[in-house]
Amino acid sequence: MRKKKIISIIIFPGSNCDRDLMIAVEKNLGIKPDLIWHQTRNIKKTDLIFLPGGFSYGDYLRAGIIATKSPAISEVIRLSKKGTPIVGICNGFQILTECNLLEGALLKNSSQLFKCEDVFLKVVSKNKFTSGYKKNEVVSYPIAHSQGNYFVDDQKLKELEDNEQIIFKYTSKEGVINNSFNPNGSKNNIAGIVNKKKNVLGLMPHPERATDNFSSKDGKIFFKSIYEML
Amino acid sequence: MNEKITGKIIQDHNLTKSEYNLIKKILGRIPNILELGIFSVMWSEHCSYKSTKKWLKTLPTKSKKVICGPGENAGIIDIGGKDAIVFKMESHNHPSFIEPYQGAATGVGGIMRDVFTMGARPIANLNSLRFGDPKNRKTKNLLRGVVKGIGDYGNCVGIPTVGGECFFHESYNNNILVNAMCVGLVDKKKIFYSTAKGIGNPVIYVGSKTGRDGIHGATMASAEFTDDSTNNRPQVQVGDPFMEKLLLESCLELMSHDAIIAIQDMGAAGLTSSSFEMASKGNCGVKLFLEKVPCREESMTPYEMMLSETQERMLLIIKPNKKKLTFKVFKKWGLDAVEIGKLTNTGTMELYMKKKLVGSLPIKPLAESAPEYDRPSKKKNEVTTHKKIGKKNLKRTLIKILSSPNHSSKKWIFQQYDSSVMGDTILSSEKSDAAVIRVHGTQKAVAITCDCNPIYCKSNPKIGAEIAVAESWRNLISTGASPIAITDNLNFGNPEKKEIMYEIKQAIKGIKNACEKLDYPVVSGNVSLYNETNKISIMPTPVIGGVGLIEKLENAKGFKMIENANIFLVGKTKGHLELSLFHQMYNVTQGNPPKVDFQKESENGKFVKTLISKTKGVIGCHDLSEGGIGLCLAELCMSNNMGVKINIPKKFQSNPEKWIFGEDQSRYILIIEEKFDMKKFLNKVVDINKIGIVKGTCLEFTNYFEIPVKNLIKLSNKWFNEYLK
Amino acid sequence: MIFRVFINFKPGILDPEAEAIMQTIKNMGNKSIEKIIKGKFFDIYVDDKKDYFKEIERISKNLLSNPVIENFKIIKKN
Amino acid sequence: MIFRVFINFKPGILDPEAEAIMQTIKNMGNKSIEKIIKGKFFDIYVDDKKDYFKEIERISKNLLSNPVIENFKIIKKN
Ligand SMILES: Nc1ncnc2c1ncn2[C@@H]1O[C@H](COP(=O)(O)OP(=O)(O)O)[C@@H](O)[C@H]1O
Ligand SMILES: [Mg+2]
Repeated sequence: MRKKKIISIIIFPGSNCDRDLMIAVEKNLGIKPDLIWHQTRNIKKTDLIFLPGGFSYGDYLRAGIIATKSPAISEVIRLSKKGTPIVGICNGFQILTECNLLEGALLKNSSQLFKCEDVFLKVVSKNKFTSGYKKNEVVSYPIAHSQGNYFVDDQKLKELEDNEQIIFKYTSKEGVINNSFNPNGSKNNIAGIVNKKKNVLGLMPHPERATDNFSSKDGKIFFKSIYEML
Repeated sequence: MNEKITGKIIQDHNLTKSEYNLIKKILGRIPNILELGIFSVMWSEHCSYKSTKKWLKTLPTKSKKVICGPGENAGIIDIGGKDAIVFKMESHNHPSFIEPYQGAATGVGGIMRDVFTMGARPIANLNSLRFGDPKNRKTKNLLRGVVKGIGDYGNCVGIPTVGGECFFHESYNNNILVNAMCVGLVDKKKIFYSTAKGIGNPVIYVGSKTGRDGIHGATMASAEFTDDSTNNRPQVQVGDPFMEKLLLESCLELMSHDAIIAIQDMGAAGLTSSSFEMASKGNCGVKLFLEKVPCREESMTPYEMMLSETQERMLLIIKPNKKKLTFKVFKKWGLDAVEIGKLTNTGTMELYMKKKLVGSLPIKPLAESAPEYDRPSKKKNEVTTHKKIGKKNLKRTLIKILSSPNHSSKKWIFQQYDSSVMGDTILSSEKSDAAVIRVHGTQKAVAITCDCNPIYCKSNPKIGAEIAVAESWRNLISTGASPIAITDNLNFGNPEKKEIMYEIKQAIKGIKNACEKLDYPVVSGNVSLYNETNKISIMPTPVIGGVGLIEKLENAKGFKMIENANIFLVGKTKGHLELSLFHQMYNVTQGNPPKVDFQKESENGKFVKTLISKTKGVIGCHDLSEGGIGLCLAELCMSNNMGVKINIPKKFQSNPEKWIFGEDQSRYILIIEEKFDMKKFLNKVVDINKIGIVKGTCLEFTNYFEIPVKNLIKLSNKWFNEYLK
Repeated sequence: MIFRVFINFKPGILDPEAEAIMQTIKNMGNKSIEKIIKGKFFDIYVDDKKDYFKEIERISKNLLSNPVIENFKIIKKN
Repeated sequence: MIFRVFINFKPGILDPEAEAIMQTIKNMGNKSIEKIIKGKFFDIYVDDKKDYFKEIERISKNLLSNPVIENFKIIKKN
């Protein structure tokens, strides 16, 4: 038996995928996560932190920006520097770019419209967050966002590529990566990246919504990989 | 404040002379302007239902499953165990025409508050939309704004929007309809009502600060439009979905403690209607100290405070010893709650501003003596000339239907809605006849749908309304649900016109009849009248929202097909083409809608429901409605990207259009497992016939025509994409 | 020639976003802030052949702003 | 005192909204339009006790704009 691990989910006013995430963690990892209120000034012990999807602070000004000013995010930044794994999904990804834990920015979708649909993703680099997938495996998760259009300048993009920091790209079912399978205008179809140290992951699609018998089950392996890395 | 009440002021408040006289009689004096304003909103059509109350009372509202019928913020039904479902539909038609984005958004916000006010967590939103002719210059912007408004609001709050309908017709050119439905889940033992109780108990205000938004919104919603009503600008209400989310979470948290005696959202007519309704139900009085009302703008008058329709506000009566706890919970969510008054035993609404009594109104008489009209009605004399329609190319007709605004894919719309948040959406738009939402943490699910075919209603409001009810019932059956109850949203023109009043009365009669026959009561609803501009009225549009229970989630059915499955048709086909899509495609718009035989409806429904829930044979199911068998099969093919081979029965081989496009009621298409032996289940009362199999890549009517499914998909996605490019 | 069109909410219209930004600024430590008004602007570049003011006005009213809830103001830049 | 902060996209960042507006204006018949730049502004009202320029600068950088994609400019209004 392994020692019980601690998984934390930060909850902001306006988070709305916190419950879905909590259930996916419980079901797939057998761990009841700690729910951390955004005003917490001291996150004591945690083996991994999730930033859930939703509309923290109504997504006013820019999605994710206001959340970066909360006490809990200072803690997330501190812990990330110590190597604690951090995963931001959707709004969580937006928060991570806004507080500079991840490169780039998430602009409004090129269509200017919110988009909810099942998309295919290619796992273009493997790392501990995705250890359960084969390299270049195509998986299906839903997306639901209006600001998922990932932008990064060309020099940084090259760095991301050279360091294998790009994890997920939008693709066709067959694995073709091009404009017609890009749901939001994201640079190079990027859907998820990690930081240089590879302990911070951000992704727009929702693996926690792909773990049910009635949806795609591809998210289960994502959570299994997380279980393995703890 | 001491403004003299002139005839003009009375008229501006949409009060008639006799209504004003009644006010004077109730008060025993002349009202001041504040009091007059309060009467006017309380007695507006929107709040008092004065033209329809008499008829609404005739609707069946009870059954073994009904926990709470009309009269509260929303209706409640029992779905077994500790669970109950709260639901209602409401319109935001006029505001959405003036400002589509905000109007639709605040409509969604309002209906969600009606649901969570009762202690329920909203689990699904639906919407029923009617727009004008796509070629009308306003339509595109209205469509864009409304859809974005609905999406942005529900998405932000984190409630999945899972279904609805969208229909274009020139009669809605200047009166679009935006009806929003919300469904919530509540623990039967933790339902909250709006009856104020306990003399001395504090009245608590929480939510957005009051601004000058929507003053007279309730009276506006009851007044006919003229073109210059677009100048009624400052009335626009802006929605704040983030505030709604905070209210939702904080109210549900407070409800888990034993603190709340009564709670009500401030909807139409804001502080006025919420405080009057709560006090009236509890037979008590209220003292409000208006200077305590949180205001967004400076120097707001009592009149403005009482009539403001600022969104995202709630009014609570709490236990006095739970005040601290109440403030603490709201504070946690960043909300300022304020005590703005107390309950009294006087039966009077006493309004104070800085210690001065500025208004005093008897609550019960004001609420209970609201005028109730039995308006005259008369059937419109129409000479119907039945145009004959010659032989038409079947394939081309189907293509025409699929590329028409009303029957092309609504993907552009529903992709803007987050349909999967909360993790319990099993089936949503274009995957089934009704949305299927799991009851959180259980193996049960609810099925939800909303429907209305205004073309039928225009020709015969009674039968049209019956069909709307029957169709919603059928939609629920198709998913494997037992239909339980409905909510309705009655959208009509000006009730002061005899022909319109006739439509209203007939439609209510139709709903009544259908609901009684199907044991499918009405538990909540809404009426929206005066939907006309420059004397042109909308088509009668009684939208029906139905809710049913799927006892075992794994039995839920959608549009699924598998290769080699058999295709069965349930129900009798006569080939009713009058008012069908087939006729509409050739601009023949006269005739009668098909009749519903409720005996058959019931038998066929029970048969399908039993087959789905008691056997493993059913793979998918789709009810038949507009467009008949042809459109139904096309939808099944597109949803699965698979083909079917269909044999038209001998009887119809000389007029196949009747079989393919006839719109006879009470019918379903079943996709049945290849090896499943149907014989055992055939009975004498239900017509059931095998019509084909799932095979290939085309929709094929053997010996007649075929279309590759990939072309169908392309055609179906075409209209919206081109229109909104 | 450049026209700059400013657009913001009419006074009295609820602006929850401005409210949230102000609250955040306060939380970040600045207490001297009294009010925030939020708006958008468009810089419209046109040729110098004639004065397009009237035309820009029409565009501002019919396209750039939502006259139901917003006001606009046009200035000519250099 | 009022500070007005202007924020707009850095050059090189595609702005489909501005693009779409320009297209619409062209379709509406105006051919003299060369370019459109879209941005937002904030009017920040503070007391007159001291000069808050430095502070507004900090707020603009850390909150109002995202330096990865946006530039800002501050002007003092009367
Ligand atoms: N057409 C209708 N059918 C059944 N019930 C209705 C209908 N219209 C209104 N009601 C009921 O009347 C009550 C008042 O409705 P309404 O004024 O819309 O509430 P709210 O104050 O929340 O806007 C509610 O209980 C509603 O369910
Ligand atoms: Mg209500």
